[in-house]
Amino acid sequence: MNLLWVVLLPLIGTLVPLFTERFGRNICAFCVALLPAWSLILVLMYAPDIFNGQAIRQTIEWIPAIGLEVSFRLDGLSLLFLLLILGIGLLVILYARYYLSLKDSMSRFYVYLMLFMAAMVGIVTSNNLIQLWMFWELTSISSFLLISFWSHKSEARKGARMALTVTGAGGLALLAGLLLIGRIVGSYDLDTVLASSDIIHAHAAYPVALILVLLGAFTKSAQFPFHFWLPHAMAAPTPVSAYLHSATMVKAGIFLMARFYPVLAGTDLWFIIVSLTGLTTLLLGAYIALFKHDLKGLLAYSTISHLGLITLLLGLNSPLAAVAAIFHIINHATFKASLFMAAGIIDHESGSRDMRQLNGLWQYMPYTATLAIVAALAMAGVPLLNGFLSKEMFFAETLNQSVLGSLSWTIPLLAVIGAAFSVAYSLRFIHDVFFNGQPVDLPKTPQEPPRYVRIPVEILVALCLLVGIFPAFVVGDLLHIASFAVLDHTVPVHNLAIWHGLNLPLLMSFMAMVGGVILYYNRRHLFEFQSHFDTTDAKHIFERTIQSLVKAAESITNTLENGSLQRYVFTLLLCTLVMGGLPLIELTQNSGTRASIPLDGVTIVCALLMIFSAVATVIWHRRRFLALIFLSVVGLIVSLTFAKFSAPDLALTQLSVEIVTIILLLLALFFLPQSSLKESSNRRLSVDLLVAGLIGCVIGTLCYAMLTTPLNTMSDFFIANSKTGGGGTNVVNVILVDFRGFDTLGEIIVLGIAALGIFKLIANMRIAIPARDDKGRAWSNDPHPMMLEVVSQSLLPLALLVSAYIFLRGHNMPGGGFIAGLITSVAIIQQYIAHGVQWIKPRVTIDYQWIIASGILIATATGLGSWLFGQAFLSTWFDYFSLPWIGKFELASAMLFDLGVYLTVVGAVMLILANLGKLTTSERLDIQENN
Amino acid sequence: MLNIAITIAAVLMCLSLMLNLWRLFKGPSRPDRILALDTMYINSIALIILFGIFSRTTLYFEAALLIAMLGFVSTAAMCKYILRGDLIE
Amino acid sequence: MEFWVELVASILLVTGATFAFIGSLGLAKLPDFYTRLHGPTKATTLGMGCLLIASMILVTYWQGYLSVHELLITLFLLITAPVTAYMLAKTAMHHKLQILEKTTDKTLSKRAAERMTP
Amino acid sequence: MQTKPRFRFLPSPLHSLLLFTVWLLLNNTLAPGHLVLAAFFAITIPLLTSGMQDPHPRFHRPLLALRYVLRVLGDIVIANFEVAILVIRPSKHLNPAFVAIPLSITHDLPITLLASTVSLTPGTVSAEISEDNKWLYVHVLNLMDKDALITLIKQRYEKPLMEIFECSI
Amino acid sequence: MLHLPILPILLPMLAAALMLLPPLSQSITRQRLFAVTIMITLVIVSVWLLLTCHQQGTQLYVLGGWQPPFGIALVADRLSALMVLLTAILGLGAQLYACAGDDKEGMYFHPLFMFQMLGVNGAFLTGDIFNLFVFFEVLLIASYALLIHGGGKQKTKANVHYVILNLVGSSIFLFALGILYGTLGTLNIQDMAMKVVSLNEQQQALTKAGGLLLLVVFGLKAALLPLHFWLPKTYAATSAPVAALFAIMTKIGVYSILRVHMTIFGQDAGALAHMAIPWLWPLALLTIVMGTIGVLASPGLRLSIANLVVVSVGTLLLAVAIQRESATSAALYYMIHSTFITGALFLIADMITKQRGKAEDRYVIARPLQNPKILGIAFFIAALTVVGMPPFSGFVSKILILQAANSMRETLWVWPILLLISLVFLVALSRAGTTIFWRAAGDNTQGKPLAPLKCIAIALLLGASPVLVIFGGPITQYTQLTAAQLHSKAPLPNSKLPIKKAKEMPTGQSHNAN
Amino acid sequence: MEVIYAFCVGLLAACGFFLVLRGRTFIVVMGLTLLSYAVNLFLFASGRLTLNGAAVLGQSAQYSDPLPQALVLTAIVIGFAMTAFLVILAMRSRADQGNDHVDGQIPVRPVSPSLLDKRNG
Ligand code: NA
Ligand code: NA
Repeated sequence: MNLLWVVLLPLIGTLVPLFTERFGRNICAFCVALLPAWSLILVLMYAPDIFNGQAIRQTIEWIPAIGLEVSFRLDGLSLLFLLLILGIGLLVILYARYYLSLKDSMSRFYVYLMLFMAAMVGIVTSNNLIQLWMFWELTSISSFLLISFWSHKSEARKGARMALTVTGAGGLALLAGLLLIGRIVGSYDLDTVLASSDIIHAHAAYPVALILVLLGAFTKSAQFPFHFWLPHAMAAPTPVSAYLHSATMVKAGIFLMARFYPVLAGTDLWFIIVSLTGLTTLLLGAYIALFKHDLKGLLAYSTISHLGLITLLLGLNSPLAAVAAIFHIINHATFKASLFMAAGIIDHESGSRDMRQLNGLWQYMPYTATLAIVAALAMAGVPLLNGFLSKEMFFAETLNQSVLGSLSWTIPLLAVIGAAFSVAYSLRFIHDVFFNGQPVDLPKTPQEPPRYVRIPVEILVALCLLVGIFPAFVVGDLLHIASFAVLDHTVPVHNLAIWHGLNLPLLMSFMAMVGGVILYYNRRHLFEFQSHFDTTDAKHIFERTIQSLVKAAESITNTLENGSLQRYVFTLLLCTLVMGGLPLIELTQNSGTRASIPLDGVTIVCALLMIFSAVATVIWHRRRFLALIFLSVVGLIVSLTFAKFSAPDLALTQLSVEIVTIILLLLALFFLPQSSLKESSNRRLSVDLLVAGLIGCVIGTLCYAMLTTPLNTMSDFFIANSKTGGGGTNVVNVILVDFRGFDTLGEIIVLGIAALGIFKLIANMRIAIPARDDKGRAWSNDPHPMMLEVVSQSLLPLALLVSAYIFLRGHNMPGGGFIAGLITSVAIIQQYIAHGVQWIKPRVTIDYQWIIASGILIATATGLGSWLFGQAFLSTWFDYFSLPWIGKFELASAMLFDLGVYLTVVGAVMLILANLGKLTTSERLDIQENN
Repeated sequence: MLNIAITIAAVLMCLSLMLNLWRLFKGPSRPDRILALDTMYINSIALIILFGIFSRTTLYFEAALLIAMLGFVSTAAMCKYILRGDLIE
Repeated sequence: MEFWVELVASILLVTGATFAFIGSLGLAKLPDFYTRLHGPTKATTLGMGCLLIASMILVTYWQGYLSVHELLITLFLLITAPVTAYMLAKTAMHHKLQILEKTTDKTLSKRAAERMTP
Repeated sequence: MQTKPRFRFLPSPLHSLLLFTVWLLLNNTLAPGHLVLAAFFAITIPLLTSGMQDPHPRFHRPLLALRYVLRVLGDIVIANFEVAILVIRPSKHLNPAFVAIPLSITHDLPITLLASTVSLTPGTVSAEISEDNKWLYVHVLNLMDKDALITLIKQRYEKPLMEIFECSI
Repeated sequence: MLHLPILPILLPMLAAALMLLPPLSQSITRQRLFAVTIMITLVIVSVWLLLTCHQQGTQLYVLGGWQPPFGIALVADRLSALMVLLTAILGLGAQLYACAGDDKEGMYFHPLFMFQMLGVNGAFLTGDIFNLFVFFEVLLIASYALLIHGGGKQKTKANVHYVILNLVGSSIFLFALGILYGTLGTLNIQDMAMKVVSLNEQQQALTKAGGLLLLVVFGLKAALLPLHFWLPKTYAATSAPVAALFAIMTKIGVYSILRVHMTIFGQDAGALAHMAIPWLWPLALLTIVMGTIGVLASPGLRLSIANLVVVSVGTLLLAVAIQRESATSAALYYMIHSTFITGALFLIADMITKQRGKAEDRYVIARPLQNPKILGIAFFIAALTVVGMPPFSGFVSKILILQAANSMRETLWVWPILLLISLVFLVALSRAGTTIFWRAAGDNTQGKPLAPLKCIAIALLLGASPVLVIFGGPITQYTQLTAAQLHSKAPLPNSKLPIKKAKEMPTGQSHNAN
Repeated sequence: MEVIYAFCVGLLAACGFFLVLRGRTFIVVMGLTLLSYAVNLFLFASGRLTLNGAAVLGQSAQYSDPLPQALVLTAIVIGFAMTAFLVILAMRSRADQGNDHVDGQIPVRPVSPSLLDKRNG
């Protein structure tokens, strides 16, 4: 047998409703109940071992990296909680079967409920801190789903969200706390942790860990000041309230405190925080409960109050108080669950939960009323009922503490006052609902509910009575083993009996009773007194806080991310300036030891040309065509620079790219405004100028420092192996097609993709075509000047020949596929310019897209060819052949690769430029300039 | 002697380039500027040829050839732009 | 031998550069666009021709085989220069650029701009 | 007008010859391998581009054409000197003019050749051709005698071109 | 398979080219079938590669047979294999989703998608820094083109910003590469790591500038504050499958930071060791904060998710900045988790958007969804994962990072921030979810069935989350080994394919551009 | 020589960056083009400057570093592809949004009187 199944069965149970709903509600509910029942039987089968003082463990390794194991442990405390969770859970399943209306999706409800049940079972059986936390969070999630079950109601959504937020926040704190404990102990194993109380107490991080864990517990258990979510969670269907808010979820926090009692309790810090929180919650809950007109609201605050009571008991650092706390856990679960169920029946049968409407229901549903009254009396702590017993233990323990030093006597007093209020609201529950005249404007005439829906209430009320009358017999052993687990195997002597003799606690009980009755009879004055206070609902505060958070976030985002690209680029440039500039400050001298090249006049003139043109581009940037002309001068000088410094291939490439770029820019400029007004303020211009200038200084300094430092590179390798290994004498070209052919492959792919992307951009583009130029002049009426046509036509074969020449010599001399491709493209584009699209259309039928694809394929296939010879991708091959008459010649696979490059370039450039031409239509319209 | 000739030629070409630049700045019309640019292209060819002679290499011949071919395309494109706006129609 | 080669080449170089310079000078100093057009389109052809022939001679001499590919550049320039001039003139007339006052038959440019008979 | 090429694989022999020569020029060689390559390109490129070529009038009298070319080259040299002097002299001596020259040739190619020649030779730039291909507008840098210029152009350049292309007489 | 390391690059390359040619180019159906086949193959290949790298150690693939550092080498170690697998699965999900109809909204979707895969895989696999640049450009240009898929003003506008910023970024990249080559004289990343130790003071300053400029570039791609501005609107504007695929894009920036600043400027880099870390710490924290504020401020779901991407980048880099092996391992786990989940979220958001009429994805009252159940479950799972709630992968990664922040200082910074953002996400996503799914007006009777392909795609990506938890043991083990590999400095392994016999360099005359 | 080279690179970069900071797409494109010139020259400079040393075997006595040249070639091509895309994107942006501002809308700011004068005059 396997402990795992205790958790797994309810977990599997989440799937059951999905498959059984179609067979009707009864079968569905029955099947859903089967698995937890089975799980309960398993637990009961373990019970004898537990009662013998054993703890059962089971561990499976899971994620060691975070210390997460599948690890379960069953001890007395777990057993107690398992009985509550599974037992009351089964009752709730039965109750919900009749409670849910036909409109409600039963399967959904049961899925959530089973998920919740599994999570609770997981919490109480976890033997690993992380796993415990996992289940802890699962309860928050499933309770969110349950509370929001009627998601069409605004209060359900808001209540659920609030519960999730508060308990979720607590869960995060708990995680931190548990991780901290794990770090202190060095293990996340609960057994290990529970055995390390000394280490934990002594550790400097103990207070932090304690506070974090308590935050988790307090939020879950609705302790002040985190109590406000619980009343709003009453928007949930009543079975949910009966289960979550009486017996289980809110008890998870209590369980947590009990579980870690051995290692966290026993210090002054624990004492002060826990007991005072508990006390405050106890009083506050009890006080507010009295004023709630909503039946479930009253019960919710009552729950808060009772949870405060349990917390207070746990906080007292006395073993007997802990036993009392555990006892009250059981008692509260039974009477509160039955009260919620009774409230649900009343709501269901009368259509209202408002005690101002509900009156005199005794006449309509006497049987239910009896059950509810017994349970309410248990809540009030009337003798012979279970509530009395634990409350008396509580009173006894309040007398045994010294929380507030010499003011400690106030605690029993406050406890009595709290108890009195609890008696008062219990009285109100009984009197205001079942007696107190006749109902007021009820939507339905109340009547007794169906037989089966009462069964859970009956069982629970019976338990209240049984425990109340035969406490030792019914729960004595259970209480003992649970305390055994909490108190680290040393349970103090306690006596579960109705009668302990005439003593102070009994007197306190009596005073509470009397006080409660007095309070209730004077309730009108109290109500009036309370109405003077501004009762701001926590919900509104919560919602408003969230709202203002969102507002603040919005204003921050809108200020920073204002959608202005100029700002983004500016930020980028600032980063560049800082990152590039800071290291330069460390640079003590810019110039290195490398000998510099003497300056000559031609260089100076070219530099001047470049400088003037670059500056002119900037100055006249708003007169775009003019700027473009200056830009092309810069490009020309750049090519000349490459030629000057021994890079003929670069010069050729730069030149051809330059021309294609100019054509492209001209093509685009036609569709764009020809000039723009001054937009930037002078301040902005000068700031931009400053930043750009500074970056320019940084770049220039870096460049100068680099140029003057000697460098050892790997280039000798290329020069040494270009001919012998790559079969070419133009080292640059051999690098491109061989040593670093992969770069080139990537580069032509970039070109190809750009072309495809551009084609994609052009498709369906609706752009207005200017009917006149920027000065308002009509366009010339001669679209294809004759001379240009004739000369362009005759230049085409020549250009193709030149490109073939450049292509073929590329491997050994400056040139290559890329430049050849550009020349071919320019030659074809020239035909487009001279003749127009209409003329070309019938003459060039090939799809440029195919050329791109085949170019890439040829280049790739060349690379793949080497696989046949057991070589890596792109390994080249070349050899020299000799034919009679023609002589010796070389064949190299790199040429084929270069052919791929050539084709891709031609295809891409043509796809880009030729399609731009197709944008124009025959008519040209005047367009509205939008700026 | 050759070096002197090259120097003289280079000086003249530099002066030409500066004159072209001057016309480029002065304008006043767009055709003027295009014409200046075109002349600049051609003067660059001269500069490259001189550089080739000076360095005794033919490696830069293609660059000159390319300027001759492509400079024309660029000038024609700019003129077409002024005339029709749309280069390819 | 070397002297004569150098001499011829030097003369050609200086001549070529001078013509190119004069072309640019004309571009800079002539009074209106149409007159400026004459400078570069013509002067450069001869200027470039001389430079290229000088290059041909020198390369042939240095490398020991006939180097004639420079002719190709000349060929390109000869083919393209008139078209460039034509396109530029067309643009100028289209933009109705100011024509020097003393130009004879100024009005013809308007007819020309519309490609009509005079 | 030539509508169909005489040889399927050699649509324009003259073009092919030009390409053949240019290839050898480019490579500065007469090596057998390059001759083969030159022939290859001379055949393939015109085939590839034949779709992109408008039909042109048939070319005749190659010798006359050669003479024409040489004459133009000579004129270019002279033109350059003349223009050089005009440029250097103060511009008040200039006497610019627009001149319309009536054309006798009709086809695009010969007209283009004529216009190019005019642009390349003494002090004249072809500025425009009328839409009906009947007038060539010329800008003259320094006009002496309008009629003399028209006659010169028609006699010295247009006539040989007409003969070379054997058109419309 | 000797050529295994290059297959993740070659497969999409060939596929993309073939899809541009007939017969594939003519029919979208054929393209879909072909593309999905290729993607599945890619997943298989990636798994194979990962297993190979895991069992046999780092794989070196020397392109062209040239011994590194002279030739370009692909280096498939645990990290790159992991990233490639991640990309493949994410890609498959996005592609399946697109095949349900989004691919028809513009041209060339499938070829471009393949090109994008090629670029991403190349960036992950290459061991050469310039080649990295090339693949960056491949993936960027493909992303530019994909970004406008489907058309529309918003896309164009976002794309203009994205393209311009990235072009400036690419320029800076090249400046940085120039500096690095100009001082180190090599491009191979491993070789750079060797040479960086023996620099003189002047070269060190230069190299530092280069390295920091690379940080700017990668920070831009990764959307590190203050370079994150472009991301939210771009991701929110683009079409769903593309946005899903983009979940990997920021990770490439992070990956590159890992490569450059752990391999080259790692602990053995002498004076330049860890030079990025002082910057990374505050910036990563600020990124998280800004992203979180963005999540809170987002008026719609897609923008929220885009801001989540920003946060995930910050979180990742925070873990990277901790510089401990356990932290790097945590970062890697987080990377896997966040990639899948943001991918899935974008797809879910798209389905939601398309069912809400004019309200689109905004958090306003709108007509009810047609398929609230499936979408609700999907969104719920995704939200839980993002918030870091069990039982989904978010909590594992959160705990991993929390545990890795070991020192006092780290704990004080990392814990509050990570826990608080979880809370903010909880608030924001519960608001989002309740509004979208529950605040409905009117009815939406035309309940169309969901496209099965879309559901499969979402299930695939979302399913990764539980898988990451269930197999958390082996996966974290793998990330730990990966982190160990990253932190140790191992020489390149030998190539399995023949290396060309290179001519010896003239001894003693090493090229000196002096 | 190195001084003037570095100066030009810095100047081109500064001009490029300045134009990239402007608000209209076409101007940004021109800025990026200038920037790419600076980048290419910078990358080229990483192999140091060499006169008469083209890396063509048998053509020079001492060779310049060929590797940066190959890198610059790749960078030029990629730069071209990127510029082309951006240019067309700029057109698309104009077509879609009716203006050529990088943000898709003209920022609203009070027009100063002097600007109005200029516009009218
Ligand atoms: Na009442
Ligand atoms: Na003339």
